[in-house]
Amino acid sequence: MLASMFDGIKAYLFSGKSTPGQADSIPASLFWALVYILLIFLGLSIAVIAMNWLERKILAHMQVRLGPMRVGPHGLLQPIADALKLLIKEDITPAAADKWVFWLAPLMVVITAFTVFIVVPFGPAHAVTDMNIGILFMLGVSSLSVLGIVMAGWASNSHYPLMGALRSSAQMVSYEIAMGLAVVSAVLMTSLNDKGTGTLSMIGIVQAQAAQHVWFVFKFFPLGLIAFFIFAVAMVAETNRAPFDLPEAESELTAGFHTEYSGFRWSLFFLAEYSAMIAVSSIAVTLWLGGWLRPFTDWLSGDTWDMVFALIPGLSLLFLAGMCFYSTTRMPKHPSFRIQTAGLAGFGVVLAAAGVLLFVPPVRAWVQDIFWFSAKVAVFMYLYIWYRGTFPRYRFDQLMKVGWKILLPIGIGVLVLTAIAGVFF
Amino acid sequence: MTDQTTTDPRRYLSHLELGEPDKTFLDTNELVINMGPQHPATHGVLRVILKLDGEKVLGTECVIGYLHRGVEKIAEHRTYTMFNPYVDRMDYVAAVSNGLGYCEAVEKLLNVQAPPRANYIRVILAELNRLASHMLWLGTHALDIGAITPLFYTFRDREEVLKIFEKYCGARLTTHAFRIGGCLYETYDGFEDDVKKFHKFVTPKIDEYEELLTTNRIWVERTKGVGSISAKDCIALGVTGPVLRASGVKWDLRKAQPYAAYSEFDFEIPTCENGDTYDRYLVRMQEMRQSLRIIEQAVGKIPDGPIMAKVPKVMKPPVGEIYHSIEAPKGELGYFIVSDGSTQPYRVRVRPPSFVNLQALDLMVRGQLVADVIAVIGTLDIVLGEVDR
Amino acid sequence: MPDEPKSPSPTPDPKQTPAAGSAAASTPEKHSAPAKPAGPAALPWDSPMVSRLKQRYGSGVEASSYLGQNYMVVDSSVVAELLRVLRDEERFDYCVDVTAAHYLEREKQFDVVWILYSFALNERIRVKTMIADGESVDSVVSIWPAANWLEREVYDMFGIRFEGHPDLKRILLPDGWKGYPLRKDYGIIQQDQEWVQINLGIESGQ
Amino acid sequence: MQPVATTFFFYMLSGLAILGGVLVITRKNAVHSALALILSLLALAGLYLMLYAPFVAGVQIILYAGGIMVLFLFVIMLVNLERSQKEEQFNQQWIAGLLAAAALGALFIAIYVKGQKLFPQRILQMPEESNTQQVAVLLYGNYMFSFEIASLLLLVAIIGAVVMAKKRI
Repeated sequence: MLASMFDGIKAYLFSGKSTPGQADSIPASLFWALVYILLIFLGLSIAVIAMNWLERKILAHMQVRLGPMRVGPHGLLQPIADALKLLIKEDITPAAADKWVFWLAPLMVVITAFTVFIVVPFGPAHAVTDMNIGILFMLGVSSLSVLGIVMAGWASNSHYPLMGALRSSAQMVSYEIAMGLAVVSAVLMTSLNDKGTGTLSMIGIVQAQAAQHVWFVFKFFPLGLIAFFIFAVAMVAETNRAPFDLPEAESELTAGFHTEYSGFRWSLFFLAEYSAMIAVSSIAVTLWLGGWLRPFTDWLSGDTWDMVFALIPGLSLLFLAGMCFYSTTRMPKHPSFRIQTAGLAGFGVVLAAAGVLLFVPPVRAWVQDIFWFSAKVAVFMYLYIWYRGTFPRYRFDQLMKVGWKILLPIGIGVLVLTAIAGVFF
Repeated sequence: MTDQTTTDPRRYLSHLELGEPDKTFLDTNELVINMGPQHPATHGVLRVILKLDGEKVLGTECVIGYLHRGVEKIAEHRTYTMFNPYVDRMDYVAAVSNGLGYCEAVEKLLNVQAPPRANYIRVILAELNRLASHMLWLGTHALDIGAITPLFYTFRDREEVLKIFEKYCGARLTTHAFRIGGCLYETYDGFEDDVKKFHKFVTPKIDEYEELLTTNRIWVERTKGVGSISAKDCIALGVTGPVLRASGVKWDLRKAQPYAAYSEFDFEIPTCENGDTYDRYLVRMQEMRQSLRIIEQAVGKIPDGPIMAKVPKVMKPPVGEIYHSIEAPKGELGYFIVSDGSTQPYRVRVRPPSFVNLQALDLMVRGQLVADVIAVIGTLDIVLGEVDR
Repeated sequence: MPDEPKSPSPTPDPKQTPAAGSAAASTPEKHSAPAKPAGPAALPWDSPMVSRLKQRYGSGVEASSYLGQNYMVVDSSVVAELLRVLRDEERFDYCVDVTAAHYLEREKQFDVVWILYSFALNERIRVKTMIADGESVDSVVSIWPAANWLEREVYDMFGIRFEGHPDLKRILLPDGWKGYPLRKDYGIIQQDQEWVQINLGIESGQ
Repeated sequence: MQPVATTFFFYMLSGLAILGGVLVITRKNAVHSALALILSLLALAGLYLMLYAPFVAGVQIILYAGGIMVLFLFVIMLVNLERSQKEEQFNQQWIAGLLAAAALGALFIAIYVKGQKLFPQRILQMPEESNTQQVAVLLYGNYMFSFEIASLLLLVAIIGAVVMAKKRI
């Protein structure tokens, strides 16, 4: 059943350059698209839950403390507890708030955060659809999330969330330009292959990198790297994270735009922030780090290396399972912890089973792309948390100065140089 | 019957001749806002009224007194020894220094000298206290500017200092460690190696803080050139302690007018030039290292002998008045005691460094941005218990 | 910068001089026990600076030193000018503290004390003047800006007005508070009933 | 290649666009009308997608909905409009408005019915390849010169804005 499902998707995707719904019959492709959308939703919420746990634990260990340990073994059930708490908490609408806009704002932010995933290519065949304006669509939708934030600030009808909303939207608008320039220079590199015409579609970009046997981050050596660096900085600012998280900084005067929200609506903003982080990192991975391509396809080519790399997904899951079993031995012996140790051991077993399953050849081949793509995105997620642990906060004017006076000129410079380099090499 | 809460904040700023923000069609109204008294970044109950032109601060006015307990009035109804614990409650972060200042002032009044062993113990505990106070300052200051991690590092190390205090005098924060005439408790056995172990433990830790912040680009950008104050202004405004030294004045009471056993140790006084938040950060980091140096020397050669001078049980200092001040972690902490020959002091006046340093806030913050006000309050290292007494 | 500190060793004063009622506090006999041997007395303090000041202000200045700490008792009419001279000519550029003490039984009830320090000389002196209740003193904020809040606190606690202070109002107590706590006639448990009832809404029965 | 979606999508999207338009004028609260404008702009982007102009749809979303409308909301929020919300809509000539609308509608219907030959008979053949490349080639090829003039115009506008705000910095 599994294999047939994927053939269906492949057929749907590869029946000629597909713009939405172009396959043989509308209902069939619609069905597969819906399946994929469901997969994306499921995958994303699991990623957000994992991210929530990871952030708290990694940040804690960076700060000489343990992080959540009480809810479930090593706090593994903490995210679920958080989600439940947020669901149960009372959802207050401020009295003089603009009800309709207040209700719409979190929806707007979440919709934009999720629609970005339509074009994210988890593999040559694994994407909801392959729009030929992939990148343009992603930038457009991510610019819409500014509206959600501005609406949230306005609707709470109090002075500080409004100022916070204006500040964060000003920040997002100004970093969008730097981001756009970096993206353009990456897209420019795609057009330098033999066919001569570049492509905006995400799958096309990764295929271009495969065709040119180089990841764009290493192409025209310093240029690719600089463009990647600009994007990496701009994406952190775009999602209001780490050094650029001024708007909801508690020690500043203006509180964030989502102060008036509570309960489930607030968790929507929370959900949207994490999915925006994942979306923006997946753009970076697709554009510069060769999407689903396994690392060192040229240096360590040859099927022995292919085999090694193919085993890595299974090995990593087994390693995690090993970690779980090791920590079960170190769990306190007190009887009240017995359930937790059992739970941890069960989790370890599940991971081990999944690990072993990944060694089965057809599954191994299938999971390669998704594994490498999500591994690279995970690296970015770790970077986000690392920034939060080490960097103090930028002041608002410094934040704008970095955006306009540093990233923008360098972005234009890199764009021009890439164009020139493209002509000569 | 007007009162701080009901009066319109603008009335507070009326006496300062502040410039009017230039009106543009976008400006709805120039902003006079309250920061505090319940604000995460004001260390305790401090209320700052800011007059803003957009983001720039035109002028500030501090409204204090929320933590006023009338310590000086209570002193007039307590005997000298009974008043000793009250002194710890003023600057609760550096309680040992408060106690040291008060005991030495009364000893001077009684014309009594504490024995050398007591002086050594006092120096060790005072320097440990300076370390703990600077660590707490660094943690909260970095937190205000956004760096979360130093807070946990500094509090973990400060815990070690508090353990030593607890072992010595039973209390961690308001220690009441000294008595008039010397120290009451003999050092517990193992005190010296505890302090030595602590010394070995903390020295690399301070480099760890430096590693995290000193060359951190955003930290430098958020602190360099912020809230700068010149040496002349410092002296005119009576600002003392690390803030004064960061502006270039090489003055420390432990060197200028040595008390306890400070004249027997060699240590430098760190200073910087342009007196901004970054220099104050550097000065305090250096001071931490100098304190460690003093502790190391002091622990090495603690003399034997009595720890308490011959002081009558019921003290009746002769009629007269004296002023004695010590170098507390925040600056010059002075006691002006007037005695009328009875067992209770006639008048005790405490000269708190935080109270006087806070005056310089208005000068340091004018023209800066709102985000810097919080950084400047942090760098002044004020404790409201001491400001309001 | 500060030269070797002049060791402020207390003046060796073995001989028991009868308690030379130092000008500071002619204490009432009633609550001190039978006169035990009084401690060190206030010795006259003369230094080139004092002589210059004496020669300029004559009777208004009376310098003495107690336990090694030099202080001057100055007539209230001439004190403002003297303080300015101290800062400008004698380089006492740091005003450590401005405080006061209240002596109920004396006819001039208040002692206003300025504690000054000179970085150049590494020396600290106290200047004292005595004023009656209701009298006011010239503010020294124009000489040392540090005195701004210090004078406000003395006003808040003692009710001594400082002429020429830019913004003389209460600093620690609420604005509407009546009474000056640090005066001797202000009971320790006495509170401003009216303010407490109005603002905190509690019947402040002690 | 038959058109991408059923007529249902066409009517839904244009209905949304019209609804947005109507809301823009009837809403008293400025922010509500701005949001309604965004709704109609996005519906328009959907229509472009149906006409196989993905590039134009993308640009529409980025520029109009993402850029210009955000600035609209900025201005609306900075200049607080409590006063204007209280006032009744003073011009009472909604009857005249209706008449004008009806006349315009009649005119359109007349053109549609009479001028059959104006409209092309056969349905436009949509290009196989995604036409973004064609747009790019045209834009930077034949119309290079006019493209540069337009960007010059924008530059002038930006400099004007900076000079106007210069007083404040």
